[in-house]
Amino acid sequence: MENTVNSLLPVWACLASLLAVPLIVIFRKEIFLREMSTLLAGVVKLGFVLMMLPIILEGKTIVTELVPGISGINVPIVFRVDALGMIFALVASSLWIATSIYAIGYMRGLNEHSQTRFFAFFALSLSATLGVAFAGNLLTLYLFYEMLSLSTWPLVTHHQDKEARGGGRTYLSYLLGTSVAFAIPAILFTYLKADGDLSFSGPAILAGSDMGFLPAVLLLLAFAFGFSKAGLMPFHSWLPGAMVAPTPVSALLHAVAVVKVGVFCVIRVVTGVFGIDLLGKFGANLVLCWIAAFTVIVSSLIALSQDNLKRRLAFSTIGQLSYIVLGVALLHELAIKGSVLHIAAHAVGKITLFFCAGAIFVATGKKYISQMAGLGKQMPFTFAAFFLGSLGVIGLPPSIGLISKFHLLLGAAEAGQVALMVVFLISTILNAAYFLPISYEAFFPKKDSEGDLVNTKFQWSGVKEAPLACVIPLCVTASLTVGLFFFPGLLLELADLFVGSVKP
Amino acid sequence: MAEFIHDHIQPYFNYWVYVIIMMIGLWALIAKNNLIKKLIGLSIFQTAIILFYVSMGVKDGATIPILGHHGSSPPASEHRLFEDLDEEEPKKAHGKPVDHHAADDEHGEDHTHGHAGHHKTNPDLIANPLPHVLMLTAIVVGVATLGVALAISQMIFKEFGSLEEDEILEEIKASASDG
Amino acid sequence: MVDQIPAVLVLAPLFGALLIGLIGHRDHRVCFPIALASLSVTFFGAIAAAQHVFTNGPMDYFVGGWEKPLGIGIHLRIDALNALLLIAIATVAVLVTFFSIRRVGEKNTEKTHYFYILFLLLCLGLFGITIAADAFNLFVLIEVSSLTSYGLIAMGSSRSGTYAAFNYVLMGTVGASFYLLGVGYLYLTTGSLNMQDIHTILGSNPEIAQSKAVTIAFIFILVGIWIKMAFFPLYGWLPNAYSYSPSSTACFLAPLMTKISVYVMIRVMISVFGLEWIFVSLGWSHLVVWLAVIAILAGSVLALAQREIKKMLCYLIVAEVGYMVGGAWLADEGLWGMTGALYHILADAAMTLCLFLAAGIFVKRFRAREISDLEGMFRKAPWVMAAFVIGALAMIGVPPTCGFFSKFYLIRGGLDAGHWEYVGALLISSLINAVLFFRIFEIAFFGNKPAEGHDHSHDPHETEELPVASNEAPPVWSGNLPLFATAVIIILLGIYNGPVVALIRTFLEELPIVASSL
Amino acid sequence: MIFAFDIIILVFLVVAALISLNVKDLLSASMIYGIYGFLICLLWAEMGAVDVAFTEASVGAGVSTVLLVATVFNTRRRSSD
Amino acid sequence: MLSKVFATIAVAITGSILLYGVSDFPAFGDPHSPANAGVPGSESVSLYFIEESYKDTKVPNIVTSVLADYRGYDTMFETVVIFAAGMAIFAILRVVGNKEETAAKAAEEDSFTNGDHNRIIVGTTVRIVVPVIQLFALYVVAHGHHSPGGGFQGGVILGASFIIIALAENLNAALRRLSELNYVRLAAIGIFIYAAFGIMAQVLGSNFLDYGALQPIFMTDGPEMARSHSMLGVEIGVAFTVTAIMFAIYANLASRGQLVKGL
Repeated sequence: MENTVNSLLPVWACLASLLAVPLIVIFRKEIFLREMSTLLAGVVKLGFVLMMLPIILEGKTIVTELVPGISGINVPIVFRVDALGMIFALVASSLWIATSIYAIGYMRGLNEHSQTRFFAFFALSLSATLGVAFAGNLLTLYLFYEMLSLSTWPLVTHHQDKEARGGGRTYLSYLLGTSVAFAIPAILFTYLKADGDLSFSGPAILAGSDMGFLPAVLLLLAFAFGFSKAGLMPFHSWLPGAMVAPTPVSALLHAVAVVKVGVFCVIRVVTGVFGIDLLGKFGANLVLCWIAAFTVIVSSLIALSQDNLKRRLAFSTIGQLSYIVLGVALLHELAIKGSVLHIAAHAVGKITLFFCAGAIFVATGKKYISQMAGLGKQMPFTFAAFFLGSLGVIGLPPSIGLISKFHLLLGAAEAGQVALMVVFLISTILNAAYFLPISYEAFFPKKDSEGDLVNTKFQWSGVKEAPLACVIPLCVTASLTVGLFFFPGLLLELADLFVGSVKP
Repeated sequence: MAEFIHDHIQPYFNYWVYVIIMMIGLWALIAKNNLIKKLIGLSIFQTAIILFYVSMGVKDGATIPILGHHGSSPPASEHRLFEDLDEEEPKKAHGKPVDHHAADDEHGEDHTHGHAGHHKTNPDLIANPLPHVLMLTAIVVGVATLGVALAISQMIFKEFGSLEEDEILEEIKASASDG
Repeated sequence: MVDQIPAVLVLAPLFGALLIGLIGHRDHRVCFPIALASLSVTFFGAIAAAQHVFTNGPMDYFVGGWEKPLGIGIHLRIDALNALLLIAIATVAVLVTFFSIRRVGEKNTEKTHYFYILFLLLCLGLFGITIAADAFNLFVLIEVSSLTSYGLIAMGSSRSGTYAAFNYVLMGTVGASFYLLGVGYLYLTTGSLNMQDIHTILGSNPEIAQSKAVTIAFIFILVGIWIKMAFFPLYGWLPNAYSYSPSSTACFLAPLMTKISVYVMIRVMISVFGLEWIFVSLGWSHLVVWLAVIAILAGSVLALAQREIKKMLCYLIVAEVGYMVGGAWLADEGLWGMTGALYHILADAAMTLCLFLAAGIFVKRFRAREISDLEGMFRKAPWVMAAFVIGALAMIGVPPTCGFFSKFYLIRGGLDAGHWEYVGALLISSLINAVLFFRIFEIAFFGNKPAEGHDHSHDPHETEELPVASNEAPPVWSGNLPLFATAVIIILLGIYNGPVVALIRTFLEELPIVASSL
Repeated sequence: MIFAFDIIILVFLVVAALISLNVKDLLSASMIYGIYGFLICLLWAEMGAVDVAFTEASVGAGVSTVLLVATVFNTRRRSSD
Repeated sequence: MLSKVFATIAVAITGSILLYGVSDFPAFGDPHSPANAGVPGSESVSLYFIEESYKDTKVPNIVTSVLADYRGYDTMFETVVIFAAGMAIFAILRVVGNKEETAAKAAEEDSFTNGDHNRIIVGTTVRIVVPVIQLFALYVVAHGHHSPGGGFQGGVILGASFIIIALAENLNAALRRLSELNYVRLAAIGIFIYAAFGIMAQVLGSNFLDYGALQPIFMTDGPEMARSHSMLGVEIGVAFTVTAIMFAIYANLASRGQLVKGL
């Protein structure tokens, strides 16, 4: 059905950051070289991904068999790059470069310990992320999924204090626990049902199977909860817990890599394992829809009540992830397209927000929103970027968020799910309610009658912008949020390609 | 009762006793408190298995598995004290010309019996050698195990000053709670 | 030349041991080269044998040339079932030989050569067990391996170790005696000791196969082997015996002894009684699988309760044995459970070796015996810890390590056979293992947190060699080399599970049971 | 083999085993174990297993007893059971 | 107490299973039981031994021929078991003490007349008896082809003769005749002899332990006599190992691994 290209490019793209690990370790004493090797790996990686782009745009897929499978015995480990994987890889690898620069600034700014370990595992987790993006079958997907969980643990617990310990514990127990308890049985069930074929190429794995409503729903839920990186409630609390990590980690991993891997897996499951036909036949998708909708609303409400900026961002992330899940679960072309776009849109938007949060922390050491009033004057770039990022996440023009949310809304409408449409709208309002005041307060703090700040504790004299290495990336990602609104062509094309390939 | 003994105990007497001895050994092995006693129990346990094997290879009225000593057919029944008990068996043993010998005769000259100058080996009259061979090995293994176990129990005595299991366990417990 | 390999496999370690016996007392430094040389011969022999088996089919070797009628002489056989195992044993043996350099007899080198003699004889025993096709010969070789392992465990034992060794002797002897008794019952009913011969006789004489004596023979052989492999209710001897023994000994015994016993069980099931007889006419599959479930859960939970690293690993072995026994007894139509069990023998050997090597290094270099002693180990010995992590991940069952794939096949078998309890136990034990090992990682990771603001990343891992190092301490490479090799093996075995399993399947698919439905 | 002889030895065997296990003096226990060994050796001979009997006489009755005695001498002679 | 309950349960279960099986056995002493005559339709191994072993090996003692030839591989490992047990005991018990002290003690107890006068009678008797015992042991080894006995039994008796010396005089007296170094070597050499016969067969192009292939070496008429001769050689090897290890086990156990004084 599809024309495939055999190429080692996906392997190289994946290896680029993996090979950086030994380099980073070797140069553990030469800080400059160590950081350069991180950056270099990022650039090389992006280069490889970009080299694959034209092929994908032609409508072809790239397939590489890493470990050959023997029919009837084992499942091969295969890379297969399609439009969806391409979008994800593009997002991840380009944002990695930004994050690396940011991380260098951040870690230097705070004079953190164990930086070598930090960069090494950072590179490792990026490899895992690309592995997920390029996974050609369910087993490969799972393999890199787990690799990501494990390689990010040292990052989450980087501070090695009591809080980090607790956060790390929650992080791993949720991710590993759900994957062992739900994902593995689900994969095995699929494996048995599909007679040993777990490949994503061709029609969906279970497309032709005779499955009742209940098994289908249970399997779907097992997958959705098993890949708990997607943050569906009630298996979401690892995400706020993981916020103990240094900000670059939160930024890249918990706005881009890890959580997106979760939703990416859900998209793969819905489109590649079940297929739109099978799910649509029973309406099994609606169960997932409502869980996602519930998560969207509840997480937004929780986010409203959070004062810790990073925690607020975390709950916001949970909600945004459920948008994507919801979109794909609607099974409507436009909604899926919206989901795919939202991966990119949310990634750029949220990473900007996290960068800003980190920059504020580096500059002032403040973590709580209530302490940030009036900071806008001292850190104009940061807060301007924060504003743009919030726009992107809320879905207001001029930001790429508008395009994706628009597609999602349209999809919900066309699918005839008015109630879900309302959910989208309500949550957008909530998003606005918890993001916009932050920027507003920063620039226009409440003043009493004499023109002084209400809260005299915060006299921001002497506070300056964070180091340049922190500010530049956040400006770049903020401008990306806006830029993609004006030039969304590439993303739209890729999303269309993907939707075309899964269309019933 | 007598009938039961005749049918079930008497033909299997050796097997019954082997089970009894084995159980005595096993019981001592688990329940005895003294390590040396345990080892004696272990040895008894092992000899029971040997008894079982050797009993398997016994043939009524047969002689030892060495040719040229008594290799010809001895009048098997002369040893019998309980003639009535197993009168079936010897008849079978004597009466049936064993077919395996047809093959021997074809060979013409018979190596087997050239040695002591008798004519034919009736395999029913020679005890089965295979269990004997196996048990030679088992005995050797048994004594080897006993030696190693005794060496270990000497070490235990050196460490704990006792060979009583309960005392040793108490010592271990005490030292565990100390450290 | 190739056809002599079965004999060479056992003769090479034998001659190594004899040579050390003759000249080893003069200078203990000759022991290691001799041991390494003889084990290398075996290693290449095993590879050559495997190659031969997978291209030309099973190798039969009749010692003394007594081929016909079957059973008068001793029959050795290498087929697809044991060829892979031979390579595994040889690999572990060679790696542990490296590990044992200057680790044994540190107090007085006078006993070093005894260690190597016993070690080589133990290898010999394991090779012999693997290739034996004669039920009684198997017993003799089980005794060779048992006696040597008694000696090895007792020789360096601590205070409570001697008592553990004594219990091990008792249990081991009872196990072997039960096996011998079972063989006796088989001989009583079939008149043969050759496995192949017994199999044919049982197959062609249903009235013998259905007799009580054969069933009892099976029970006793099974229970005997279960004692040897520390299967659930009979596991009591293992944790103490292994955890108190010297590192080099534990590193060799832990990966192999139980696994070999599992192999013996599978061999007896397949080659002596036949799966059809066991699963169809006996039909105890459910019972044994339930026992295995209890074994898995009990082993995991008990492991969770331990404070000592080695003891914890020992209880994990108990759980792993449950995996394998359960897998072998799943009786699913495609024998995927059996496949998983056989693959898990190899996988588990690798991961247990890895973990025990790491534990041995911790004890030796850092005096870290308890889990709490591991504080900050990621910083003190990052590489050792990395290998430990790989082993642990395999134990948990994270891809792409071999532990994941073996569980995958086992679960597949469980699902096929409808043994949900077994599948559940596997998953639960994976979770428990995860908790167990992440607790260790946490301790090792969080241990001594460096002061804020000070970049410790410049620390080279020179701290890896702590002040313990003296002239007599084993060289660092002798511990690290086998450790890293094992870690790599774990990954490779996992990634290339397909070919390995394909080889196992070639054997299993020829069994009649696969064709007929159960 | 002679059935009556067989029975007599077997009965003695059981008795010897029981005594050996129940004597409190370990030295006596070892010696009675030696007697047990000789009885069983007699039994082998009676069953036609002469080689086994020979081995049992030298090993089971001879060396095993000596080894037991050697250990008892080096440890403690009294036993609680 | 708990162990007694447990023991009773274990014994009850095992015993009842075993007794349950007994009723199914072929009657005791039945020459046609499967163990003795095979099952119908397949050739009986034990009948083969009884009928053919003399033809194959020219050894009248069937047990010896089966032990050393047909199942020679087992017997080799049986010897290895002994060897391993010896090594295990050394590894466990052997205390490497102060050599000078050992020598001093040895000198002190040099003469059996020293001190304990009761030993005169015993010692003298033993001195007379031991050569006879050793001669008998050699006879047992050599005559294993024709009568009960063989390398193992002979070896045990030979080892026992050293044990007697140790018992009657003291351990050092016995160790002077067979020192620690020598008995380890002797044990190794014994198995080496055994294996060498097997290897020679391999070198001559046959399977391991195929004594028939040694015909050119022994220059016999047929493979049968070669087997017979090789068996004798093998038995001698077994006797070496067993002698050495039996004595060594005793020496270590009796002296708690110090190899001085003894009991």
